[in-house]
Amino acid sequence: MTRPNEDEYARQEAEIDELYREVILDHYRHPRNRASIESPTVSRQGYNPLCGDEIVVDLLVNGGVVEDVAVRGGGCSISQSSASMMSEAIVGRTVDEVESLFGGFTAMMRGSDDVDLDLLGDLEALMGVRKFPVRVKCATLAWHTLREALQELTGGKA
Amino acid sequence: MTRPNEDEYARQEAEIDELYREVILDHYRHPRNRASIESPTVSRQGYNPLCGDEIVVDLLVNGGVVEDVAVRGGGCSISQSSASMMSEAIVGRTVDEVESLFGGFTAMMRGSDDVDLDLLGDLEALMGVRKFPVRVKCATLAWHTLREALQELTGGKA
Amino acid sequence: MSSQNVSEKPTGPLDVGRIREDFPILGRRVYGKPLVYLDNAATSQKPRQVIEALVRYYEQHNANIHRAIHCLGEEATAAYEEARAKVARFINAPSPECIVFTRNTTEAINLVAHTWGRANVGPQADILLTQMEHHSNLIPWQRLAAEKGASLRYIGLTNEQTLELDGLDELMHDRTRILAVTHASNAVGTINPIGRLVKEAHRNGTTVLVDGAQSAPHMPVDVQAMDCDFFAFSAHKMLGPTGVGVLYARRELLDEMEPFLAGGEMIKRVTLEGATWNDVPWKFEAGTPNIADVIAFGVAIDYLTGLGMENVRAHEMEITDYAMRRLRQMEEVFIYGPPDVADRGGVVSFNYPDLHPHDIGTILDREGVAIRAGHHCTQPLMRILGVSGTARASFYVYNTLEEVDVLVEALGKARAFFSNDTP
Amino acid sequence: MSSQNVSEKPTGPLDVGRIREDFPILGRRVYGKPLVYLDNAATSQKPRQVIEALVRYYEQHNANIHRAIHCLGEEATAAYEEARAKVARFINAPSPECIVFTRNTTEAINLVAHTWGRANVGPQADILLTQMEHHSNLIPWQRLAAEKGASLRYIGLTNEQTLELDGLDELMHDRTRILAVTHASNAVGTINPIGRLVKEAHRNGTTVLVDGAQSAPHMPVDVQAMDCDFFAFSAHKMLGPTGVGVLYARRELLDEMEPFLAGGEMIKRVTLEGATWNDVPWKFEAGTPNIADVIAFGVAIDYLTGLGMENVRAHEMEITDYAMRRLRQMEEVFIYGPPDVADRGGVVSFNYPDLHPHDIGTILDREGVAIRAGHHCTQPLMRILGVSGTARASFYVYNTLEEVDVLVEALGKARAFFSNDTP
Ligand SMILES: Cc1ncc(COP(=O)(O)O)c(C=O)c1O
Ligand SMILES: Cc1ncc(COP(=O)(O)O)c(C=O)c1O
Repeated sequence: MTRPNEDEYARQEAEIDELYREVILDHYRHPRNRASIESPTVSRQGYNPLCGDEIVVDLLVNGGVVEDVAVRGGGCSISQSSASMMSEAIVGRTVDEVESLFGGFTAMMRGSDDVDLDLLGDLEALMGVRKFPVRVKCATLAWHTLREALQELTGGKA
Repeated sequence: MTRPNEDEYARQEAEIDELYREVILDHYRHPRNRASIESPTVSRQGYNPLCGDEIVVDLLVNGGVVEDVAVRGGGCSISQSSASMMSEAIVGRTVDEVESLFGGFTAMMRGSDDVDLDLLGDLEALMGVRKFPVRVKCATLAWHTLREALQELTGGKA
Repeated sequence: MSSQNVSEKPTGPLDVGRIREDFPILGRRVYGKPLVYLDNAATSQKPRQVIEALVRYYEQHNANIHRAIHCLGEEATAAYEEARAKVARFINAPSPECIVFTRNTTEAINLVAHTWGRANVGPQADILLTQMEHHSNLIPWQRLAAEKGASLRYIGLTNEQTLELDGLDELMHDRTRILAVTHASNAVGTINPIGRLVKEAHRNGTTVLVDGAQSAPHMPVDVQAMDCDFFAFSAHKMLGPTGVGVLYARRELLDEMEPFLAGGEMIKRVTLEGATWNDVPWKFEAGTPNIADVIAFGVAIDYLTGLGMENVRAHEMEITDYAMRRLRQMEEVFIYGPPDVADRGGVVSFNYPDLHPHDIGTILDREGVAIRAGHHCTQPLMRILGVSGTARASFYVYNTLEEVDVLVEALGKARAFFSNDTP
Repeated sequence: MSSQNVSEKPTGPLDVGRIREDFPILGRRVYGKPLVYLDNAATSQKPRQVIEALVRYYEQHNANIHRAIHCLGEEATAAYEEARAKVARFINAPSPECIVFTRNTTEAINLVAHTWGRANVGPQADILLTQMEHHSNLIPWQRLAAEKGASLRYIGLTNEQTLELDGLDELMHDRTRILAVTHASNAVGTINPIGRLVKEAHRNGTTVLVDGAQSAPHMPVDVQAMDCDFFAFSAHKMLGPTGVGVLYARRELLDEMEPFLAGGEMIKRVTLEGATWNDVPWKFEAGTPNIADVIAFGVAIDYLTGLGMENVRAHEMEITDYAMRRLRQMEEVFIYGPPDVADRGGVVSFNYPDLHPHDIGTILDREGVAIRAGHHCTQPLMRILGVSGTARASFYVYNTLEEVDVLVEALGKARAFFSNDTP
């Protein structure tokens, strides 16, 4: 808690650019998988008390594999792009793989050093968010909602 | 609330001597009217929540005149001497006169400039107490108890 | 534009250049840019006089109060009670005994709901609120209603987020035990017609609590003229330290209310079986109070009184007017609340149709501009507005028109940054 | 003996000369005499590190927390939550989520009585206290008992003001819902055998609240080793600012408890009809917290940790031992509490047979010596001792053996001043 010096400012500027990386802005401007699924296996609503944003995750799961996903709702660029990126990342994955992704992504957001970045792929673009503690909840909203959906599906344990 | 200078110290020293004037110490060492009255017209208990002291005031009132008074209980030098001085001041007075004394004494304790010191006589010795806000309640305990006794006597209004 | 060097001539009712020199934090830079602090409705900054009062207290007078017979204790007690008297004068309360110190506005309102509320609100009663209340003036009443089986009623809003007073007759009647209403909205800026509401309420025997968190810091307040029964506000929003709130109440109400918290200080006599209560206001101040901060709050009040609350209000009207004019010139920006600055405090809440307040906030932050983005603890109001939140700039005595320019320019950058047109 | 110039070599576990230099107030004079501050059980003095933390916060970081998306808000939030983590480590709580910030010990205990108490104490229940409790750990339970029709039971005292544990079996049984007991007595110094009491209580399914107001500042505390369910203490008694208290509770208890105060910050989702609560510990922190003072309290904890709580305890035992030996040499002085310093904290409470504590206090004050005189918010205990109050000297890290000498000398003067022998 001491006053930042000029070097610090340069670092902070860089952080902003890291927060809003091009891939994030792209997902924000052109979100993937926004359409709802007609008869989802499970559908779940999520809520971010900080900003009041709501999100809905629909899943179509067959034989333990996420065959389709849709994410709807309003939100900031971080929550929207995170939801979009998540939807791309999980389609075609098994429930177990999605669970590992959830674990890896939330660990990255908590600032853990011990995260398998290969596993996360494009999701790594959101790493910059962890420098902005209030925004972390934006980035994880879709993921927590997804996980609750999966827990509902598997009856409490996913 | 600024740090007192040396002059201030001298003033404060003087205040202590004013607080414990000889007449006060005399009443403390030789309290008057301590014995209880056998069949008082009214008797009242008082309590100082600050220090936990208790006091009992017995009054013998006849034809609107305080014929006898007794004050018992423990307390600090200020409350004991004030009770003793009060007992001397009110014996032989009418209830109305006592009421004026009460008014004058408590006004003096509140720091009022508009007090008839002639009326108060010896009680003026307690004037130094008002420089010590926490001790004011010690000095007025007996008086408030007395007044409650009189109010009881006159049915609520004294 | 470092605040330390601002020496423009005073043009408005306040000599802002001079005022800014009293606020050390205004010399701070954020991301290399001068701090433009426009989050005053959340909490205000503190002048050095207030900070120095804390230092002076801890370096020279610190002691526990009310029961000490030593010199420090007497000094601290006198200063603490003097602060109470200052607060009373500031809102024109009839006497210092009507002033209870709490932690914040929220605790002050909870105190009323717990003590007065539990004793006076029964199953047949109505509790009347408005749709623009801060959660702190909403949830205590919801809980009371749930506990007592009382009914909640809400005064609705017009399209300009002022209170819809047509039909008030139907909402306010002899079973309406309390009206709890904010003096000024923290979310959209609306100033409510408290005088009229109190008159209406008292005609029905309804007690009135006014949430003054956004009025006491920004305009002259006279609780006797207003004739309200309770008035609550927070020191930290008016140049004072965190950790101090105020509950004003009419003396008769305080006298008859049960204590809230119990413990040291608020008692007269205690036995193993039970206790009797101290006189008001101390009956409501259990345990060691926030002595240092209360004393420093007294200094904040001195500072505001020195400026003059009429001048504070005039300055904020000027700056709000300017901000609204500048924002109206921007494409797409939608401003909430009444259009006339005379009807609003120094809060400007706005939205873009397709830009999320959080994103605006983050980009503005990068430009040194601190605003608030979100629901402002008024989720029901946001739902009525059909948004999850708004971006909010809120002003105080040290803000300048130039800072509004910085805000507007930064908004332009945010707009461009997130524009769909850019690749 | 100005503290600024003391440079004696450290003889005991603490380098007191050096410590004193950190406390600006110790350079103060009272009635021309150097201040000898022996009222630490009421509130402690503050080192410049703590005062500077307040200044730094207000000059550089001040903002409201948890919902801000600007730089100051993030800095303030991080510092506030870091202070919570420091408190957790200081008492070895399993995680920061077990730490709720309140105004003081009194509020912490009231919080438990209002929320846990109302939900868990019924008409058949017993509430078990001791006869040495501070009013703050007495009246909340008396009120709860009265409201619920529960019964109050008291653990009595021996002639040395230790707990009478013979017959504890009869007092503690399966209807005893809670035992609320002080860790160390503020009035007579006794340290209670919490470990044994907790074991006994938990065997009966009794929940235990420990009032740590006089232990956390003075000795190592490990809530997990102690195994208590609730633990409450105040920052202002341990080098921290006024206005901050701590409630530690086992996580499961916090999770199941209803909120206490309601308003901003403690909610998840609010509609016009009702609300859902935030996670612990924020569920219990309604409204703007005392941000600056919590952060400065974190610095006070750093300071104490730097000294080492084992050393603090050893220093106080040394000084208490010396004070008791000196006082025992004085004629007529009667000292309360257990004779062995190992069984007591840094509090020495005493009386003369015919000298009122208030008079002692006033004369000592004139000599620069600040002690407390009165019932110490333990009126029932005073009644048991058969006195209206006692004189109490209480020590802390900056007190010296020389200051005890000044105390003893001043007592001699007081004795002489009021002696009946003098004319
Ligand atoms: C044992 C004990 N419990 C509770 C308290 C109350 O502390 P506070 O006044 O900070 O609430 C005190 C302090 O006076 C105390 O000594
Ligand atoms: C209108 C209004 N009421 C109540 C509050 C709550 O104030 P505090 O957080 O100081 O309790 C606020 C501040 O956020 C407010 O703006």
